[in-house]
Amino acid sequence: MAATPETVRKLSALGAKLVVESGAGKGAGISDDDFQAAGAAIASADAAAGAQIVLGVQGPDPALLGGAAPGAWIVAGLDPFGQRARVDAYAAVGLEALAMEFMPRITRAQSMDILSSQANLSGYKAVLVAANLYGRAFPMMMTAAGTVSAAKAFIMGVGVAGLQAIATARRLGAQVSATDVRSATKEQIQSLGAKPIFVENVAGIEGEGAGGYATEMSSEYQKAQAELVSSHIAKQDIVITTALIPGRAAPRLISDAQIATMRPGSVIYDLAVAQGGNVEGSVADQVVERHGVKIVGYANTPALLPADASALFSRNLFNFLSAFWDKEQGRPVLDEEIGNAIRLTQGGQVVHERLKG
Amino acid sequence: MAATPETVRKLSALGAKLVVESGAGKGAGISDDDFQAAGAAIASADAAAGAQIVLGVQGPDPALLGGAAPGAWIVAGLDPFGQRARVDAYAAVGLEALAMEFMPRITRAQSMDILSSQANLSGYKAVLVAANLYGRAFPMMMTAAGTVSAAKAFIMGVGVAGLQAIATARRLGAQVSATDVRSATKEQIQSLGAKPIFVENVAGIEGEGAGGYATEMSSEYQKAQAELVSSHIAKQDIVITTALIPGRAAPRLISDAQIATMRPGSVIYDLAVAQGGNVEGSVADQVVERHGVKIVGYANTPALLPADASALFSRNLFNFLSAFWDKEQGRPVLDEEIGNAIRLTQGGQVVHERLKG
Amino acid sequence: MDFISILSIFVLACFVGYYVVWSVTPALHTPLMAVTNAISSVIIVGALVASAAAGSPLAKVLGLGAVVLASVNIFGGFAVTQRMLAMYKKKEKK
Amino acid sequence: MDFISILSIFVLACFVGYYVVWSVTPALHTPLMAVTNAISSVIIVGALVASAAAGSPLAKVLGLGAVVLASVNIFGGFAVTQRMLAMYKKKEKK
Amino acid sequence: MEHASSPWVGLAYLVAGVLFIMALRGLSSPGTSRAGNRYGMIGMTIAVATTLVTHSIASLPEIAVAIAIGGGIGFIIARRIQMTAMPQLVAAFHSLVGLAAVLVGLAAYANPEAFGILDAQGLIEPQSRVEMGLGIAIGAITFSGSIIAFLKLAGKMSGAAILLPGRHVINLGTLLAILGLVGWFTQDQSAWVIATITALSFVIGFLLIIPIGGADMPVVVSMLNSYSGWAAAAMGFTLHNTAMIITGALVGSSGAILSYIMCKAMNRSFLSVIAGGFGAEAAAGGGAAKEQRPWKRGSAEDAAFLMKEAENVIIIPGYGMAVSQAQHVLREMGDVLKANGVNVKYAIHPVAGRMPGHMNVLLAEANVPYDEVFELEDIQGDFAQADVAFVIGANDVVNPAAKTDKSSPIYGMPVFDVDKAKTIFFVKRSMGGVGYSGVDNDVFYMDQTMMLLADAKKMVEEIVKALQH
Amino acid sequence: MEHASSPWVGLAYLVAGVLFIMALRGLSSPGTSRAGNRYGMIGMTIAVATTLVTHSIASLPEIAVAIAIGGGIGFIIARRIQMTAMPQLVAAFHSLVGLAAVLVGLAAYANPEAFGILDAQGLIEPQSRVEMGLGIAIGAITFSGSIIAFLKLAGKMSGAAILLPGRHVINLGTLLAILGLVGWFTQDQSAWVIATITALSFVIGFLLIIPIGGADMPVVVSMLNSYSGWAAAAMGFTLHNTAMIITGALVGSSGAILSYIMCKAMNRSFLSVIAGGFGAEAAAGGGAAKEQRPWKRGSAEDAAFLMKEAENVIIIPGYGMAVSQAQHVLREMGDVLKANGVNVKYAIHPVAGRMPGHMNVLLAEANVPYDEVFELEDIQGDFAQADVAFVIGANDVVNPAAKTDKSSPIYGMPVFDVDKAKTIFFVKRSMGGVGYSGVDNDVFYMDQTMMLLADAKKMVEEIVKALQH
Ligand SMILES: NC(=O)c1ccc[n+]([C@@H]2O[C@H](COP(=O)([O-])OP(=O)(O)OC[C@H]3O[C@@H](n4cnc5c(N)ncnc54)[C@H](OP(=O)(O)O)[C@@H]3O)[C@@H](O)[C@H]2O)c1
Ligand SMILES: NC(=O)c1ccc[n+]([C@@H]2O[C@H](COP(=O)([O-])OP(=O)(O)OC[C@H]3O[C@@H](n4cnc5c(N)ncnc54)[C@H](OP(=O)(O)O)[C@@H]3O)[C@@H](O)[C@H]2O)c1
Ligand SMILES: NC(=O)c1ccc[n+]([C@@H]2O[C@H](COP(=O)([O-])OP(=O)(O)OC[C@H]3O[C@@H](n4cnc5c(N)ncnc54)[C@H](O)[C@@H]3O)[C@@H](O)[C@H]2O)c1
Ligand SMILES: NC(=O)c1ccc[n+]([C@@H]2O[C@H](COP(=O)([O-])OP(=O)(O)OC[C@H]3O[C@@H](n4cnc5c(N)ncnc54)[C@H](O)[C@@H]3O)[C@@H](O)[C@H]2O)c1
Repeated sequence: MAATPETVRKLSALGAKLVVESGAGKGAGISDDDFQAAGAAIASADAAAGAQIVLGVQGPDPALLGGAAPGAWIVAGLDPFGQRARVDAYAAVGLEALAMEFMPRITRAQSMDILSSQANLSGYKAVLVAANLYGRAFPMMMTAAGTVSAAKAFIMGVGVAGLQAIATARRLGAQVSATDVRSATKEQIQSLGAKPIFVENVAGIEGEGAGGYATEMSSEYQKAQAELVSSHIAKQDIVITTALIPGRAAPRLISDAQIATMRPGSVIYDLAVAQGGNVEGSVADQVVERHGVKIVGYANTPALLPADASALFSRNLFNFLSAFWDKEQGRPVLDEEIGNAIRLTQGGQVVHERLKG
Repeated sequence: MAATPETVRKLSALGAKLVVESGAGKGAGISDDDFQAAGAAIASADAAAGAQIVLGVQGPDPALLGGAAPGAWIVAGLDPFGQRARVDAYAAVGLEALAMEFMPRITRAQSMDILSSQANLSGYKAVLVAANLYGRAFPMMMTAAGTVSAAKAFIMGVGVAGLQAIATARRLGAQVSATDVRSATKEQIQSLGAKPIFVENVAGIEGEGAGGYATEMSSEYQKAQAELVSSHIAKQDIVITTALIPGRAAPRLISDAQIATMRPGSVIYDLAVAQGGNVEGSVADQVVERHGVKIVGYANTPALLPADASALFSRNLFNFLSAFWDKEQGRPVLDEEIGNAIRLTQGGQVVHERLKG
Repeated sequence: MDFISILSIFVLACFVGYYVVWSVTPALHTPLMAVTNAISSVIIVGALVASAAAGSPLAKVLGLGAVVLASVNIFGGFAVTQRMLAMYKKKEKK
Repeated sequence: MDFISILSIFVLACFVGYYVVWSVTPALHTPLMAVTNAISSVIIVGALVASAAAGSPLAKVLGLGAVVLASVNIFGGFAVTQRMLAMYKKKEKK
Repeated sequence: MEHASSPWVGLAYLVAGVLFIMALRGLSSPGTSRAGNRYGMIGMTIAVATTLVTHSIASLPEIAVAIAIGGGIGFIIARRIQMTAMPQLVAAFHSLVGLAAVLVGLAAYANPEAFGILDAQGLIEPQSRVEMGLGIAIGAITFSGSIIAFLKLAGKMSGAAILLPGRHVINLGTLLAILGLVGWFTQDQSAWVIATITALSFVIGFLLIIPIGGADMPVVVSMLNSYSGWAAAAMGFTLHNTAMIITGALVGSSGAILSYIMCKAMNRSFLSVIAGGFGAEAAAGGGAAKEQRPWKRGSAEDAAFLMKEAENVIIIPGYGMAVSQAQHVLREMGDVLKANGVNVKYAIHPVAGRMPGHMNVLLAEANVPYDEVFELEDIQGDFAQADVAFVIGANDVVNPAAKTDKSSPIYGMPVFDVDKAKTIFFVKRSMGGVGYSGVDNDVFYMDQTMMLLADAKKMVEEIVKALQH
Repeated sequence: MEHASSPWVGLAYLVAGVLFIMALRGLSSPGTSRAGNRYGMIGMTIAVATTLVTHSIASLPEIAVAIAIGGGIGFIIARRIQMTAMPQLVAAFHSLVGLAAVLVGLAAYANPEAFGILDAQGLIEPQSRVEMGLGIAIGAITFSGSIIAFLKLAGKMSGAAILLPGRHVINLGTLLAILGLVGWFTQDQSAWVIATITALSFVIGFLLIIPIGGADMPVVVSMLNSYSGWAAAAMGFTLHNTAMIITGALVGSSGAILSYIMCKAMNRSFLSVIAGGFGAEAAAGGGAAKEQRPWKRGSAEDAAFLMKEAENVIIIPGYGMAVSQAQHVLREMGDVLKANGVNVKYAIHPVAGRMPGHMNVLLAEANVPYDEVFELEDIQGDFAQADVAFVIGANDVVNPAAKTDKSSPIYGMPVFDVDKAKTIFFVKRSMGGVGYSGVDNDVFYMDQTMMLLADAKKMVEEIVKALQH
């Protein structure tokens, strides 16, 4: 959901007129009436006719956008690398496509950062799903019938999703450890009361890295990491992987052989499955079992929390539009820093650096 | 699972010979090999031939027990009220049926109490399942994209399951309130950091009640309770009901009208569904939706945590057998207090007080 | 008054001074200094003796000068302390 | 030694006594009592004066008696304190 | 006296006085206590040596013998005495100081010249007469009072408060009579006056302490301690001796303060205790349980002190910890102890609390590391090595009746062997409160148990505060 | 002097001394401080009145005028002065005491008879000469030292440490010369000796304080305070006056201890500060940031004191709180404050910490009630009413550069208006450390900000300890 009644109301207050696709709010528990009450008109899917800005979660089918004003904005998570054809189609019909996932990681853009807001929910949900699939309880319980020992959870990749996964697993009483390639995350892991597991003898990425993102690691590092993980993973009951490298395939962190060393009944949740997966054998949108270990691979984990995911996503879009809203023109006007970072197409051309190269 | 490799080993140490049904451990992630390694023989389902003690989770089909020694024990959760016919059948073939759920709530029997050990797991799992079905996150999160407020969870019936549900919901960051008819639970609720919601002007059950169990309440109390719940429940996102009255149908705590006042997307988990349900419209082993509210009604919630449920259940049985084990006779011998409490049939007769009346 | 008595008094007073201040709240450091300053103007006793005595006019003048200085201190010190302490008055609830 | 000096010394010593003990750990109450007991046997000084003086044999006998009693206290008091304190010795790690 | 001697003598006495101050100072914290004791010894040596040097040493042999006898006795008693008999020993020692003060006073009366207190007429100076009279009176009160305290503490006399009828009138009358006689003494230095003062004082000391119950005896002993100081100070005035004045005042005031502190720690009214014979109902002991079995009350400071000095501390939490939500501050206590090098473990009973895993939830919430949390079988053996078992809000799970008493409702439940620990601290709100099973607990009344009666959270907060001193 | 007068005079001076003790005692805690000040006034009145009564009151008019002039000036200054100018005022006052001591000493030299210090030969008693010499010297040092301190504190002289070459030699030489002259003075009471002592002492006071940096001035003032006490005590010895001796010793020792305490609180070496001219590099101020902008360091006690007295406290946690895992003890601090009637709120910035909801997880873990936790929009308005903003481990989220400095990497982020609070406490480990965005923060250098530099958990533990005193 790219808009909720709340953001509809706020956008209207800015002076915008809104049209919402009929039935759009169903998954998140919002009815068409709610939207109308908030001031939006309801229309069928091809109602983009004449729209100056089209908001979406993912990029809408270019075919549906025929009626949009020339130069109109498409604001959504466009998956530019995965859906290159669609981007080209937007360019072809003269639309200006703005990829929200390219929002730069600068302070003032934090409130528009859909990656952060959705990754946060993914981290929480991944742990819940894993806990639900796991045949034992997470917390330690010393009871008259004997002791249930605490589940051991291991979080690989400590970005936004990983941190929230750590926090959630700790809340549920698991013994949590975590690893990453960026050295700054060590302290962050400890700041949530979990135990960092780090490659010691080979240098990782010092500090926060460029824009807070990781890069691909040296093969030496990869080898050291694999060894470390091998020895650690055999003792884990729950593993959540979140490692991503922007613009590339997700790094492979867990091999089938390593999975075989785990206790049957353990659960692995691969949050990177849509980018190729961190785990050997993980399949998008399926729970597969390998050596008695369940491997979960939902491609769109935030969608499992539809209400919050919509609320935060739509708030991101609203924050974006309102931050650049120009009262006189009655529409938003981008500045250079952010405009260049997220604009994929303009004037019939693909204009983004990373897509042209 | 009424036995795990661990308890098999311990029972063998006492001098018992054990036979395990082939494939019995599958659900809990235990293979036949594991059992064999622990010292048990593996046989097909009708292998009770000659057994002196038959352990089970639920009462086995009397047809399978043809070969058991006369006067042999059936030790399991027998559901005597629900499965009366089966009990009679045990009596008919001359078996001695021992219902573990009738274990008295006395201190020394705590380690044999299957109701406690399983209820504990139910409470934990109910919250997890509800959290998973809920479209939002439980904990409060103040983020750049806006604030996710904490889910409000309400636990009705604060026995063993209710307390664990409170603890688990609090762990996940929900705002938790709870109610019961027994006044002693007020302090117990607070001891877990949650908020007690109690009927104030009509007397409930003072203290711990007989044996720690509740009885049916006066209609005056029920009315007061319904009012209180009505005003409270409309603000709740998650409701877990656990109220039971031993030997009777579960009290009806939530009506359909009350459900209608709840926010769409809320989740109710009825842990009493097998005993008739606390919630109007809950259906055993189904998730039904009423007024946009999901009502979960798994009849056997502990089975959703097969590994721990088996471990604790089998430990209960082991504690029971070993507490009464008589070395000389090479078999357990019951004392009067506990024997009379749990023995349903003996010498071809149904002998239990509560079944005879 | 023999020297030993005086010395005893001196030594004991040092102990008292040590203990009295040992547990003072840091926020009271400045008022405390102002008060001790005022108190140390007890030197005015000597100044009075000098000013009161006949005999040496020089001593008298010196004494009177000392009286003025010490008085500034006494009045100023106590008054300023009072002002500072008034700041801590507001919350009497405890 | 005039009375005022003695009085001053007395008063100041009272203050010191007050402060010294104010913050004592409860676990040290008994040793503290034993030590103060030993110390208060300083009355032996009076006893010695009485025993040393010629003149009154009665005073001498009384004095010697007092010396014996005070000595019991002095030696007993310090020794017993030492024993008690030895209990707290074991952990020197801090 | 002094008038005849060099300033060095005065200085020596001053130094002795200062050393005594430093002795008490040292004794106020464990780290410096041994040094404090040593200062005391040095001070005493200086005082004695100075006196001997400045007085005719004709009588040296007798004096030496007297010191040897007294010192020998004192030393042997100190070596032999059992640690548990400390309180009565201290009381007994006090009685000696009191008696010594009386003897010195009488000696001064018998030989005023030696003390340099004769005036021009060859009479004792009036001021000295007052000092002498007060010194003897206080000494005598100290003596007889300490004897009673000794008898009560040693169990040779009923610890119960003995309340004579009309005691208020008697006591007040006697005290006034003593003061009156001291006044009279300034006019008439006949022997009968001083003799009557002495006799009456012995009696009043006895009367004042008799009505005080055994539980308050420690306070009384400290108060008598204070009296012995005042007696020494009075003699010091007579002798114009700095060491005696300083020491007397020091002991007098510190003793008084100490009794006050002790009263506060025990929640007793200071006035009603010292007024003893005057205070009325105050005498009902705080140390006797409703069951009339004796038990000991501890303070947060006691717990802090003993745990800080311990090697191994085992914490046994129960339902009461949960009720008072003490888990966070308990963890903090553990942290402070660990920082002090103490080995801290948590012992979790399978049925502690009111739900399976109750303690685990709360300890996890408070971030107690899982590896410090032990289940029953794993920690049962550790109690024998534990210096302190800290039972907080648990009750049934440490009740030995479960092992021994077949008729008990909890018979057959495994329980922690807390009684094997050197010291047990038991935190609960009152002696009346019981656990889930509603039965009394023998652990309360064990020798090594100290009851910490308060809300668990408050008590642990106090302990943490005390630990950080 | 006294020899001529009745014992009542001595008693009056003793009473004055005791009142001064009680004055200082009162000043050691806020509750009793006003009473303490009053004791001081009464004591001073008694001392002055006694002196006037016992001396020939021929000169009363002059004296009255002198007191009136001095008193008037003092009173007016005290009324008019700005609260922020307190430290320099106290320093200025000290200089007056020092000068008064010098004048009294010189007067005693000029008219020894009036002071009763003539011996049989009509010369000044040697002991008194030493006392007089020391009194004058200390007084002079106090005077010139305080003048420098005043100038530095008032900003009329560079606060920087001024290090003369060879100052060690010069200082030591001068001090030795003064001591030598005092010795010489016992043999030769010529005017030149006393004059030289006075002059040299003025110089050395100046030399000793000049090399001490502005940040250490409070310690210096307290030390000078102590000196003024010693000067008064020295005069007291000369006059055999109990009030002066007690007071002098009291002020002297308490001043010294106070400086010591202040040094400890500031983490400075006591020796290097008082040795001033001797201590070498110590002079590099702890109060000057690496950026050379001035900032104030606070102590846990300051924070405890001000928060206890506050109505509204807003706590702003950030990543540093998470790193040091201070959430539990922070909640405890909040509890103690609430128990003291303080209104406590937590302000959570949307991006505080390193993940969305970072602070929420930790505060929930520590059982901070949800209704005390506020998001930015809801609490922004409350800062204007807040007495204290307690920033713990946050940095970027309170940085005003986000509002004003377009070039800042955090420009455009909404931040808390902590600068609207009356007092800001800022907990972080060092002045060097920066937040995520790596930029400096103007809040550090604001007038109402006190930096609490320590690990967040340790600092809050200290504060809790201080709160419970
Ligand atoms: N774990 C389970 O699943 C479960 C379930 C049901 C029953 N039980 C039963 O519960 C009992 C558990 O034993 P336990 O040792 O944990 O607890 P307990 O025996 O019930 O004792 C609780 C103790 O805590 C004290 N207390 C209560 N509130 C307090 C407060 N605020 N501050 C300080 N002390 C407080 C009580 O004394 P005061 O009142 O004097 O303060 C009492 O001594 C066993 O008998 C067990 O059979 C357990
Ligand atoms: N919330 C999110 O999702 C998220 C994600 C990524 C980045 N960020 C960024 O993170 C920043 C968050 O701001 P913030 O105010 O929470 O933190 P911050 O600006 O990073 O500042 C942290 C402060 O804590 C201090 N500190 C660190 N460890 C400490 C310890 N053990 N004890 C005491 N102080 C300690 C540091 O100073 P010393 O080193 O001197 O102690 C520093 O001043 C923002 O810039 C935000 O954009 C947020
Ligand atoms: N300042 C801002 O505005 C802002 C906003 C949001 C996030 N951030 C920061 O950006 C950073 C990245 O966050 P993200 O969640 O988007 O990252 P991401 O989703 O791109 O990657 C997830 C994590 O995987 C890790 N990773 C990559 N390769 C790995 C490997 N081989 N092994 C182990 N781990 C590997 C990365 O280091 C990263 O921590 C974080 O530090 C976050 O705090 C900053
Ligand atoms: N001492 C022991 O050995 C021991 C062992 C286990 C449990 N217990 C105690 O036994 C008691 C019962 O535990 P349980 O979980 O088996 O109970 P249960 O499963 O029988 O019932 C669950 C809860 O529902 C409550 N309830 C019943 N009717 C209700 C109504 N109309 N409204 C609201 N609540 C209602 C009951 O009071 C009970 O708390 C608990 O107090 C538990 O602590 C004791």
